[in-house]
Amino acid sequence: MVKLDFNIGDLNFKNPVLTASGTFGYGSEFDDFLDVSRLGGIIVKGTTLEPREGNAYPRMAETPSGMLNSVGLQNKGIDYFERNIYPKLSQYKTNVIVNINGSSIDDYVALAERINDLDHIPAIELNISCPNVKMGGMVFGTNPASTREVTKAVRAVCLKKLIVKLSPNVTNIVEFANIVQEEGADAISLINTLLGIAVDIHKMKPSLSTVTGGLSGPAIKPVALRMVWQVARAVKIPVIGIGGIMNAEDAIEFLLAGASAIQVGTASFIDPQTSVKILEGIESYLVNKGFNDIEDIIGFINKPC
Amino acid sequence: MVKLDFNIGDLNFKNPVLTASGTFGYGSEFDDFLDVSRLGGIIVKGTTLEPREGNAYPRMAETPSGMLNSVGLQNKGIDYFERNIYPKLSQYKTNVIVNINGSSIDDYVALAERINDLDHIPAIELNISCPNVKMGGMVFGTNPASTREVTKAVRAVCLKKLIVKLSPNVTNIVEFANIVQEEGADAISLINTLLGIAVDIHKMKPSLSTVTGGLSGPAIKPVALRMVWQVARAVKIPVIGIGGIMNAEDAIEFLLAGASAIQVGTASFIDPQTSVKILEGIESYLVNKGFNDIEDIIGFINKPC
Amino acid sequence: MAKRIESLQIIENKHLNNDFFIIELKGNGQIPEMKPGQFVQVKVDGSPGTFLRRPFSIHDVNYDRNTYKLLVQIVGKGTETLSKLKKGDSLNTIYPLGNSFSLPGKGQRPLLVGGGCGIAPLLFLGKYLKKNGYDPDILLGFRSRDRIIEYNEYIELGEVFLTTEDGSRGEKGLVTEHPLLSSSRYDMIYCCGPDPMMKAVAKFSIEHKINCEVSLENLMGCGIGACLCCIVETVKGNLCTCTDGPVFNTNDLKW
Amino acid sequence: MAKRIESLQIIENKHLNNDFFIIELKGNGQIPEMKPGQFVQVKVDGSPGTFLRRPFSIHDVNYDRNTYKLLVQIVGKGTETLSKLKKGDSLNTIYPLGNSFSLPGKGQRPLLVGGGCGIAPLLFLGKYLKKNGYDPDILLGFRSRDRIIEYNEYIELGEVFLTTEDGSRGEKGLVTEHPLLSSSRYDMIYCCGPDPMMKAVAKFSIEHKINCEVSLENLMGCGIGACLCCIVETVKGNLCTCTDGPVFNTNDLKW
Ligand SMILES: Cc1cc2nc3c(=O)[nH]c(=O)nc-3n(C[C@H](O)[C@H](O)[C@H](O)COP(=O)(O)OP(=O)(O)OC[C@H]3O[C@@H](n4cnc5c(N)ncnc54)[C@H](O)[C@@H]3O)c2cc1C
Ligand SMILES: Cc1cc2nc3c(=O)[nH]c(=O)nc-3n(C[C@H](O)[C@H](O)[C@H](O)COP(=O)(O)OP(=O)(O)OC[C@H]3O[C@@H](n4cnc5c(N)ncnc54)[C@H](O)[C@@H]3O)c2cc1C
Ligand SMILES: Cc1cc2nc3c(=O)[nH]c(=O)nc-3n(C[C@H](O)[C@H](O)[C@H](O)COP(=O)(O)O)c2cc1C
Ligand SMILES: Cc1cc2nc3c(=O)[nH]c(=O)nc-3n(C[C@H](O)[C@H](O)[C@H](O)COP(=O)(O)O)c2cc1C
Ligand code: FES
Ligand code: FES
Repeated sequence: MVKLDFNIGDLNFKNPVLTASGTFGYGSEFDDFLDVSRLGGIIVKGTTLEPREGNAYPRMAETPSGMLNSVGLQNKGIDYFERNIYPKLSQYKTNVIVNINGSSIDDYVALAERINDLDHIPAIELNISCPNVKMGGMVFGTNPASTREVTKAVRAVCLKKLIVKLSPNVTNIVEFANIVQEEGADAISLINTLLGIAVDIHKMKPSLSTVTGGLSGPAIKPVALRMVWQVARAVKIPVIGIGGIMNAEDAIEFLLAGASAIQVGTASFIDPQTSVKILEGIESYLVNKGFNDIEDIIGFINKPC
Repeated sequence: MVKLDFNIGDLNFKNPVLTASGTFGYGSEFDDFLDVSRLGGIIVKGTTLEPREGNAYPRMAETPSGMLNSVGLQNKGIDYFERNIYPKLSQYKTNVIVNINGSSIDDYVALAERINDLDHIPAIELNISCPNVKMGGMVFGTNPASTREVTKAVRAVCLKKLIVKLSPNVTNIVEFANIVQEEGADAISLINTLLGIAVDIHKMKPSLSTVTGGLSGPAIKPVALRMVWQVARAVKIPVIGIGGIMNAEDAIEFLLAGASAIQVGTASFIDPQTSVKILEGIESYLVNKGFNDIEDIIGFINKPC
Repeated sequence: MAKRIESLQIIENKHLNNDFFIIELKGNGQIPEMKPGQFVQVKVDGSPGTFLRRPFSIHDVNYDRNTYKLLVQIVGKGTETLSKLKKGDSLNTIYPLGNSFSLPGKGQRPLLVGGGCGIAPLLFLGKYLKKNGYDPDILLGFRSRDRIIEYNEYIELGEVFLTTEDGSRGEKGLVTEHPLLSSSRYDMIYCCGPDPMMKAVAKFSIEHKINCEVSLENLMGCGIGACLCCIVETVKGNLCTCTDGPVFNTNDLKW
Repeated sequence: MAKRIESLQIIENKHLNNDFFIIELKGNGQIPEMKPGQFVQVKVDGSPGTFLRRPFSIHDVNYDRNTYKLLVQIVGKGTETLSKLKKGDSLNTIYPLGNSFSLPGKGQRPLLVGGGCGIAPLLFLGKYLKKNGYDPDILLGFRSRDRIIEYNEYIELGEVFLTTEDGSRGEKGLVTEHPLLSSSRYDMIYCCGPDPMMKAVAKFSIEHKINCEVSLENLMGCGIGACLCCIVETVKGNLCTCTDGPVFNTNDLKW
């Protein structure tokens, strides 16, 4: 038996395969396809204080080896979440993490406080990197001072493990990673989507109603891997790698580059079973390579050879 | 007949299809496949004062819809260029532009001065965005102050048209565009490659000798389009779009987003005739859509509809 | 009705003309019960430009043969790649997805209106209506005589009325111009086709207070309610075409 | 010898075993003169993971039939996709690329050494040597008896010596362990195969002062000297495998 678990502080994850916010609904959308409880954890849909309708249609465009989305955090708000979704989520035997979003620091703080009360949510993912909302989102995550401020404020109230999700749309990702580590984040997840656009040349219009959207999928994998590698070498807290992970090989690239765990995003749209297949693939890789603890391969490419 | 030409200052380009530095050699590599003189212009290989051997092998990795390279500006230096390559280049009946690179501002200035003497080179492309050299390169292009300094210094001596090529690895591309415009650039080209990595999970090593490399190809198109769109709305000088352009449809996306011209990069590796096919494709598009001047579609997606 | 993901064997790929083809897929185990209006998400292999799955309505189901069919129009790279699949090839599908058409009230008269690849869900629906004791009339629009497909299949379900844009067969014009519509003999209209057609039919239905269901197309990221990309604005807010639809009552749409 | 880019028709795709196949391509117009050691860059359609072209040596040329062949080993997605191509399909190729093997001096005795897909360029080379009046001996290494391919083709060119790793045919071991090599009967060795094999042969040649040319493999971005990705370190500095090679004299390599 290969040892696959990892910890964020004293919070144990049975394996390093999580699912990325906004791409796995609330888990139940996938119940027909896999046993969600097998996963290391799931990060549920981006949640806000008030309900949000998100952006106008069209919100999606296909691009080479990727997609753009500008969903814009459509969700029913924390009240609805607590009443109608949380009870179902509590059934899963895995770490259920809520991705929180706000237009102001007060929003983030209020959400973190609300989640303090939810026993079955052991951690929050602070999303300061959503490119698809006018207020908040990426505005926080691309400015060092705001990143510090929001992380500090949330840390001050948050009784759960705090994961901060970074935006890749910055010059120096390590600067942001250091800031959130300094302000007490328990882990860092990255990357969120790259800001991109697509143009419909027949209609001569942007493909998305919002013009810009977030690029996800295999297209962004090399950039995601680079940032994970940079951040993992710089910080002491665990790093969760995200970006274009379609299969076990991709996931292993992230582990070798320094990620302690990974999140499966867009891939779940194409094959809803991707996450469990990755879990199995990582296990066979370790067996084949003769490792019995996943820890042994984390950041392996940094070892002198 | 559709009007396809455009100007950078008083320098006329017969059409908007150029080839990107480092992907089209010195043109002659493509003589067997197309008539280079049909193109609007070619930007030749990145050139430095002294000869450079570039980075160690391996320097290339394939990624989803793209490739990473860490060639690192291998070239024989400006002396060799002037003696052995320039004479051949002068035969082409198109604008031949030299992409200049340095480790210091003095290098850039010296190169610009050398090129002042070359009658058949009407413009230089100032590359402050190469991610594959330790000194100079992207270090200039990701720091606003250095960007200003190097542009100012080169502008002061450069008698040719000055195109500045921006790095996409920044938080706010518009800031850099504004700086180079303020310092007297005649045009802006973007994007250079995105910094990325790939990992060989069998060898458990980075795929490139340098670990990080530059990501090019269709994978980066949405990001390139977004930056071109942002910059074209912000500046008055012409913008040349680069990034993942594989065919006429892609090129037209850039024109609609605000680029006055485009450069074909990685695509030339896969089909050396891509550039002329794009030229023909743009022409048919304009005819089909009933435009008789390419000018009419530049930045079209910004028009209120 | 649990959703499943399966690689199914193609037992036939029949080309109807240059634009349309029908793929018949055989279930691995027993295929599940499916409802008219539901769709499948197909993975297109070997088409580098086709990153996401492609949605297609369930065109026909044969529980005895343990097969179901997709009627596909070639409109881009994905559908073109699918058109080249051969008997024996396999196709990875997620199915059955989405809601379904509702039955008319007791004794009510249904009309099916379709055009282009919009006729796809109507065959399955027509058969379902017949099985449940209804006598649907069918109004189909095509560009011209030689574009008519599946006529023989529909004629078995009820009376078929045709329009062609060039008048080469049936009434000349669009389906919405066919006198049948204004005859207002119907209590329930089911429509699937290009957006402008559905909007025109919806307008007509609302004006004449006829119940009307349309099957909407949309860009789909996932097909299972996870991405929220496929929204349609309704009086109940933004709903997902893939889970709240693809079938919508026109009263709920903001058309 | 101008390079060209052409979509060529496949007139045969012959599978030798699970790993190797030979594609024969027919020229559109008259195929140009090609030289042994040269290669082609093939565009692999329908394989999303295969973004760049793939290089393959010219295995055989038949100017009368106006065709040339590629011998391909399935090692990844690109080659697997190629393996499925059928007679009548077309394949976009850029060719002929690179330099070529040089002829031995007058009266010199050549030996060809190959293993794995490295035997690909040696057939064309062997024929070329014969045509030019040389009598090559041929030493081929395989994993085992049932992995031996193209034996009948090589036997026509000269005496063939075999090694298998498991000893099931010919000498047991690697080609470099074959007594033939140390017999030092040869004035010129041509070698193509896995890197360790070429390095071993190169070492032997240098020690015995035998002229030796190897055909190198490399990751190629373009195949035409434009990208500078395919460098090999030589005593003359970084050279491109695609234009300065793929054939190199081992004296020039930093092995
Ligand atoms: C619920 C549903 C049921 C459908 N049923 C059928 C059916 O039974 N038969 C049939 O032929 N078609 C059906 N469609 C439409 C079909 O999904 C698209 O024609 C197909 O996805 C186009 O793929 P492509 O790669 O060939 O086209 P692309 O090259 O991707 O695009 C070509 C054109 O099709 C449009 N398009 C692309 N993707 C989609 C998409 N996911 N949805 C709608 N339009 C798209 C593009 O805007 C473009 O104009 C259905 C769509 C939906 C949402
Ligand atoms: C000049 C030259 C001549 C060649 N001649 C032949 C030949 O005649 N027959 C033959 O079977 N093979 C030949 N090769 C090797 C052949 O190009 C690779 O096997 C092929 O590109 C692998 O493609 P893939 O998509 O199947 O593999 P991938 O899935 O891309 O990779 C599988 C493995 O192949 C290696 N590989 C990938 N691309 C290349 C590449 N461009 N060059 C070398 N290795 C690569 C990878 O490192 C990996 O280990 C030649 C290579 C060169 C450079
Ligand atoms: C449709 C869609 C919706 C998303 N919504 C959210 C969200 O609400 N919160 C968040 O932090 N990230 C969101 N993301 C980003 C993903 O969690 C992930 O960071 C990104 O897609 C990169 O991973 P991938 O390439 O594997 O998809 C969303 C991504 C997609 C495609
Ligand atoms: C192999 C390779 C070498 C390159 N060398 C240079 C260079 O010397 N100078 C430069 O400004 N850009 C260089 N580039 C960047 C390209 O000019 C272009 O900006 C980038 O590849 C994005 O365009 P593409 O996606 O169309 O390739 C190089 C790119 C590649 C792939
Ligand atoms: S397609 Fe993803 S929610 Fe409907
Ligand atoms: S492969 Fe591009 S230079 Fe050799």
